[in-house]
Amino acid sequence: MEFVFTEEQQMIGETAKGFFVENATSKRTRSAMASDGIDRDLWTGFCQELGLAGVTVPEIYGGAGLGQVEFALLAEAAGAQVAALPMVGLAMASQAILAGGTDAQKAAWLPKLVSGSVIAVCAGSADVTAQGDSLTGTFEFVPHGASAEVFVLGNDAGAWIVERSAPGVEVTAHVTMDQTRPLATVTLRNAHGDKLADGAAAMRAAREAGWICVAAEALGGAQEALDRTVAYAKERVQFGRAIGSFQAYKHRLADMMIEIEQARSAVYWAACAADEQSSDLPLALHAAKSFAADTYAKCAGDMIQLHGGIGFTWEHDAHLFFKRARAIQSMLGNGNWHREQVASMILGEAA
Amino acid sequence: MEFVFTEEQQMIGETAKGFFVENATSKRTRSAMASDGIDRDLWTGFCQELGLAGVTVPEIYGGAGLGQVEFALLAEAAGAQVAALPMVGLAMASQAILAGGTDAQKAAWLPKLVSGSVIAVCAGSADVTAQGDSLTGTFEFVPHGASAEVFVLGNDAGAWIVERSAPGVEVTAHVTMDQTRPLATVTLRNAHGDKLADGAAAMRAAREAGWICVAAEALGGAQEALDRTVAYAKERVQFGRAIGSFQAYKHRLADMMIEIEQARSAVYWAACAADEQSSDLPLALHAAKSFAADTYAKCAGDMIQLHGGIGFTWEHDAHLFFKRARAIQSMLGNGNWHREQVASMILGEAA
Amino acid sequence: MKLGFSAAEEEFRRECADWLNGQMAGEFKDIKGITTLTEKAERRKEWEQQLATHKWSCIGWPEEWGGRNATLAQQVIFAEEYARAGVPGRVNHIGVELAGPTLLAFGTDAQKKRFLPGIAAGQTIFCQGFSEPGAGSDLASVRTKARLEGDEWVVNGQKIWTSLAHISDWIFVVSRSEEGSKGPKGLTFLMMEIDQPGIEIRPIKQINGDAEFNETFFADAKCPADSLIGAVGEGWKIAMGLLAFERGVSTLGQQMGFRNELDDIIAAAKATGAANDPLIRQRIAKAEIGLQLMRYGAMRMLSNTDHSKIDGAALTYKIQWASWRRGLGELAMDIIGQAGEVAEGDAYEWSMLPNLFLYSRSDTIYGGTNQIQRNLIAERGLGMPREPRGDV
Amino acid sequence: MKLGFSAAEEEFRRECADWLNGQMAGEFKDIKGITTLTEKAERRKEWEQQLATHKWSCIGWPEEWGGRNATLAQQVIFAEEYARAGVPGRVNHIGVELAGPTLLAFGTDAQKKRFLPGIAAGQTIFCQGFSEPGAGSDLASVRTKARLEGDEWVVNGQKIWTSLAHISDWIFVVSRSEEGSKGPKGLTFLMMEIDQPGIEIRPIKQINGDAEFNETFFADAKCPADSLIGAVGEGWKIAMGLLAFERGVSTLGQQMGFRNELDDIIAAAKATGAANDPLIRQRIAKAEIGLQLMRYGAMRMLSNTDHSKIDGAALTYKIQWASWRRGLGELAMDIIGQAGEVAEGDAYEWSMLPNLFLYSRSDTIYGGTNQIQRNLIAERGLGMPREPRGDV
Repeated sequence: MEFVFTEEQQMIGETAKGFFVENATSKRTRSAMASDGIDRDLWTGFCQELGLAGVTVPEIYGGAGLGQVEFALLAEAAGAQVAALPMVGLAMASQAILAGGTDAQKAAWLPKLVSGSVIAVCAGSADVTAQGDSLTGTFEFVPHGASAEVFVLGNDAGAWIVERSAPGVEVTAHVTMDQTRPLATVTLRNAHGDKLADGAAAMRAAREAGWICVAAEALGGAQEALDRTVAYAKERVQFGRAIGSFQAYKHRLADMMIEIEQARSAVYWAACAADEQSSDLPLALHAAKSFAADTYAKCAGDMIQLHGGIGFTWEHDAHLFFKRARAIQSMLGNGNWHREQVASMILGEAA
Repeated sequence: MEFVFTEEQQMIGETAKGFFVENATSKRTRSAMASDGIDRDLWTGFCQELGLAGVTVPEIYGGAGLGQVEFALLAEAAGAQVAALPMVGLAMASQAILAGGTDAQKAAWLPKLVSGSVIAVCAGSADVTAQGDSLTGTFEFVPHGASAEVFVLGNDAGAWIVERSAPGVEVTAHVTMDQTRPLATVTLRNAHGDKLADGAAAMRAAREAGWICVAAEALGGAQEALDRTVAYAKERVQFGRAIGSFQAYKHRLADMMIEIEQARSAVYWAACAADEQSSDLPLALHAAKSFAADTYAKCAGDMIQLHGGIGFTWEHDAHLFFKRARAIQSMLGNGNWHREQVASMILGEAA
Repeated sequence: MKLGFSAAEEEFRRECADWLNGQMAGEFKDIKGITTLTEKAERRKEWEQQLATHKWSCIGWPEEWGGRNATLAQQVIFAEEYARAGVPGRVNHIGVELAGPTLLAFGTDAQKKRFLPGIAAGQTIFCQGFSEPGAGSDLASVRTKARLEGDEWVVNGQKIWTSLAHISDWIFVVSRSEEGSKGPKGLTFLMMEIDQPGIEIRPIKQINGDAEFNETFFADAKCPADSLIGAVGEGWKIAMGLLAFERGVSTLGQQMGFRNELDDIIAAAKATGAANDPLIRQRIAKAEIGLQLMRYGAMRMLSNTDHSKIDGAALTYKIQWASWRRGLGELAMDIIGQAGEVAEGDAYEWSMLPNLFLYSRSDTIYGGTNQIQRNLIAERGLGMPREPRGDV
Repeated sequence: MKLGFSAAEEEFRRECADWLNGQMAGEFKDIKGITTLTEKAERRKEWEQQLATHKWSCIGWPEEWGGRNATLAQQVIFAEEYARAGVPGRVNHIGVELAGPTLLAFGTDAQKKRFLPGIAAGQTIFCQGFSEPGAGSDLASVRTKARLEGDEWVVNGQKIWTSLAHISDWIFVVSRSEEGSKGPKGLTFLMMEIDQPGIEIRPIKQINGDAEFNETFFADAKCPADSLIGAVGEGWKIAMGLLAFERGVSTLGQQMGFRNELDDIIAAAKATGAANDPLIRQRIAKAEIGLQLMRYGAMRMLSNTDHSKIDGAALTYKIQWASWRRGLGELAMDIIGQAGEVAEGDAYEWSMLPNLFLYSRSDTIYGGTNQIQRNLIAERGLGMPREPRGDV
């Protein structure tokens, strides 16, 4: 029982942090926002130069063979800069294939995903039907769906790898509030899918990885929102005083820190529980997703408020945090849904 | 359209306020708390010397023939001192008899209620059955039930006047958190009731009067909790400064005032809507009861917090406010129930 | 105390409704239902001219200035019927609600004659030059300078958050006219024409993609010597007087806008099925109650004629509506879910509810942040010690 | 990072559980399940003696002082199994958790020998003399005076909120030993025997009807010269060191108490049907999540050995649990409804959940109010300017 990072983990975290602070600049992110919400150079750098995209993928598939704790450190660092990257797609698709794919499927796709040469996303929908390997149905609100070259798509009965280029695959890009992760609608009309060996395991692994990813992003974003506001509080003067000297302002900052520290416990509890496959994993995951998302929303909202007028401008980065936070709150099950899962574990289903 | 008090109303309010500040002292209230939660001298003074107990009762029955706005002013002033009085029993029982009683019942009871010579309470229960005028069933959590000499009791089918002394009436007093309004269980076993002419109208009027009464008490209590905390903030020194000079403290006080001003609008909107029988009366009543009760709970809790350790002692009066606030929150339908009524008006019943 | 309306007032309500509905069904059909501030601005100026012609533009103003000297109840009724009829808000709301009443209270007869008819008719559009980059919530630390040169004021400096400056004709400016003065002393309140070489407007793009606010730069901007309201050095007093008008009858119009937003949310809840979710039901009920309490709070503050005492309803009104509306935006998004994050077209443009979510983040900032509001409430309303100024 | 326990640790867990369950089923059956602080105090002192005899009293202490030098994981396991077995909390928790560690860190060998065995064995019960009537949250403005007269300290003044003073044998007192000193300077930390003519204890009745707190009066109270911990004038340093122990392994024991409270609430929700109310379900889920996050926050702060950096988990822990528990009390009452306002017997005495509602109002006050906590977090954790002291 040791709830601190190992030296290796600390190093990964610091490397990732340094990388994103240096490269995921506001200017580059805004340029990605103006196109499809992916900073391609950043993605290449992350996957190839940094070589960390496959942190959770076994070495035989080109990964590092580490775990969710290490991945959470990366997502936290990327989230802190609101980096425009298909991170959640990578996390979900790679874990799905890893957990439910055949050896051939793993060998065919994981190296490509990990190297960044193929962008993958993953989505589930109850509305999709399969006749053999022919799929028909609609997947709504697929993050970075319009940029993906391959999809891992699932329903209650199974999961399939579907290539963007296959006949019958139609993707509609949407202008999305969070421009760093535009949503798309993916429609399949008798499209060919390559069925995964264990679709249920794949989708479960995808969900878990997705929750950890966005929760860690939220943690990073919330902490960065606090850090930037703290910096502003020291420099901005109103009424002849640094605004950080106003007690009400200080207390708002303290409240952010109180939430963030809990979110940090939640995210790494969940990541570590995933790596150790401990029995409280479901509780940890629902806690992490719901708590970290709410923390981020609060902190990003406070970031705007505590910056005053400037925080409400397009020019300032506060809105990037705010919109990412909102997106994380609503994606992959909203807070009430996750808490209801927790309630069901404790209280049983509602009558 | 003039949402200010008339001169007469202002005078009634000031008279009542002066009366309760002078007479409903902490010492006297605590002495009542140690017995049955009624300050008898105060009640006599209120009913007879002040002559205001019958403010809503027509003059022919010994009242003043005024309305709910005037009554709310009294309840607000009494609530501000957490006066130990059977105010809500008076409000509900007198309105029930007035709205649903025969002329004979009105003539028999209203003058006694108004003069304070008889203490009355009112309660409803779905679990009571009537065979002719013989009633059997249990009424739980009846405020000041153990002190009442006469009950107005109702179920879905009607309402009855039941005398405490009648055979088959059993009253169990309970030690209650809010000792200024102890609860009792009233059990009827084939007890004789004098049926009101229009039980439904009686119980509706009782509920409305009860909601206005406790909402107005809550408003008075919340304002007094704020006023006393403001006084403390000016005098108490910590860290070499009046604690009221700490911005976080100031803002807590401001937050109390923000809620109280809304509660004030709610209470007098509801009282005035009752007097004018306007179409938004149900909305106003649910708003007033739920909002004022929550405001009181917040302000009384803040009163403890902002007094620090002393606020947590028995010796200080803060707990009287805190317990009264809690009692008001839970009695006559809790906040969620009232808000659900509002939701039903707007959204229809939930599917 | 009386909340209902008299028969005469109900008759007045019918008169208002008939006229407004007639207009919106007839000549001004094309502007019915517009909810943004600036859409079809030119047509809306024509509409405001029409209002002025029929003496419906500023009914609370004295008759000699085109008003009807309307009672409070009449003003309430008109505001309600105006919104109910789907009439768009006033393009010149700053002129009608702030500049006009300020002129009525503090202007000379010449100034009234010069400005009021144009304001009433939507011809003289005003914006407000209070905030500065270094003094967002702190009017007393204004640094924009004004000096009298001959028969002209010459103004240099910068204002920010000048809402609607890009469609305005005039701006009222609080500037420092006394060299070396500090705080609320030495300020002067000027009315300046915007279309001049010394004034430059730069729009500020907001987080919702719109640009309703602006930066306004003054470089030797000029106005005639008699453009000042009140006396030289009385700028603080005039500005404070003006801010009090923000809590006038116009709040009722603003509330009708809130009503529309909440009604949209209720409709969305019914459409999505969220109306069956007990958590959403509670929040909608709270929102409804909150809106009603704003209405009755406004009634209290408008009915109040005793200005010798602190008016708690008025003092707490700003933070109340701003916080309420911010919560409303969050409720809206929770009801519509991810669909609310997707724009309808190809542009970064938002329909009413997502826009509410984004835009309402500014409600708790402009016109005094929630933090400043709490200071004011504690200090003015409860007699707490003032926050000390620093000397940085 | 590792959250699971090793096989050896799981074996240790079985050992703990077996021994504790055996005791609670056997010789100490009569105290099993007690949740209050003082019920059957004498029997519980016997139990603490039993713990000491079997070296289970203070397993984290060094072996030479009766401990086991237990690892963090072992301490976590023991705390969990202790609570799980229904063993009552330590009567001498202030001695075991605060005085003991303080002596271990700052005491002389003689002091350790004198106090530690008695503390471990529940024979030397301690209480804490920090707060004063004029200095509730402000230790630096202590006014109780100590002067050295010959070989004795003589203490005069008053302490307040001395929890459990009425059942304690000793009190540690922070007092001003340097005449005219101000703030954190000139303070001295003394251990004083309570049973002496110069010390008077007056219980303070609380809002729940209990009297767990006291006022403690010192009128020429005395203790030998060597009763001071650290040096003369080092009282502030020792007190701050002691307060850090409040965030030690004992937090896990406290959390097990919270677990019991939440489990009671869950049971009540099932019994009343509130468990079917989606609003209650959300709040219970939030409470469960909050408790888990306290547990993992405590693990983080206990695992942390790098004391060169600010430990955010430790710094925010007090306000986190205090706010959580206050909310828990409100949740409890909302679930049990009016029944929670009625006492079971004829006395003003409260069962666990109503008592939680009342008592938890003090959680956000004692040991530094939530307001003070936020100051500390902003100032120490985020480098914000310190609140200026006044000179009133």
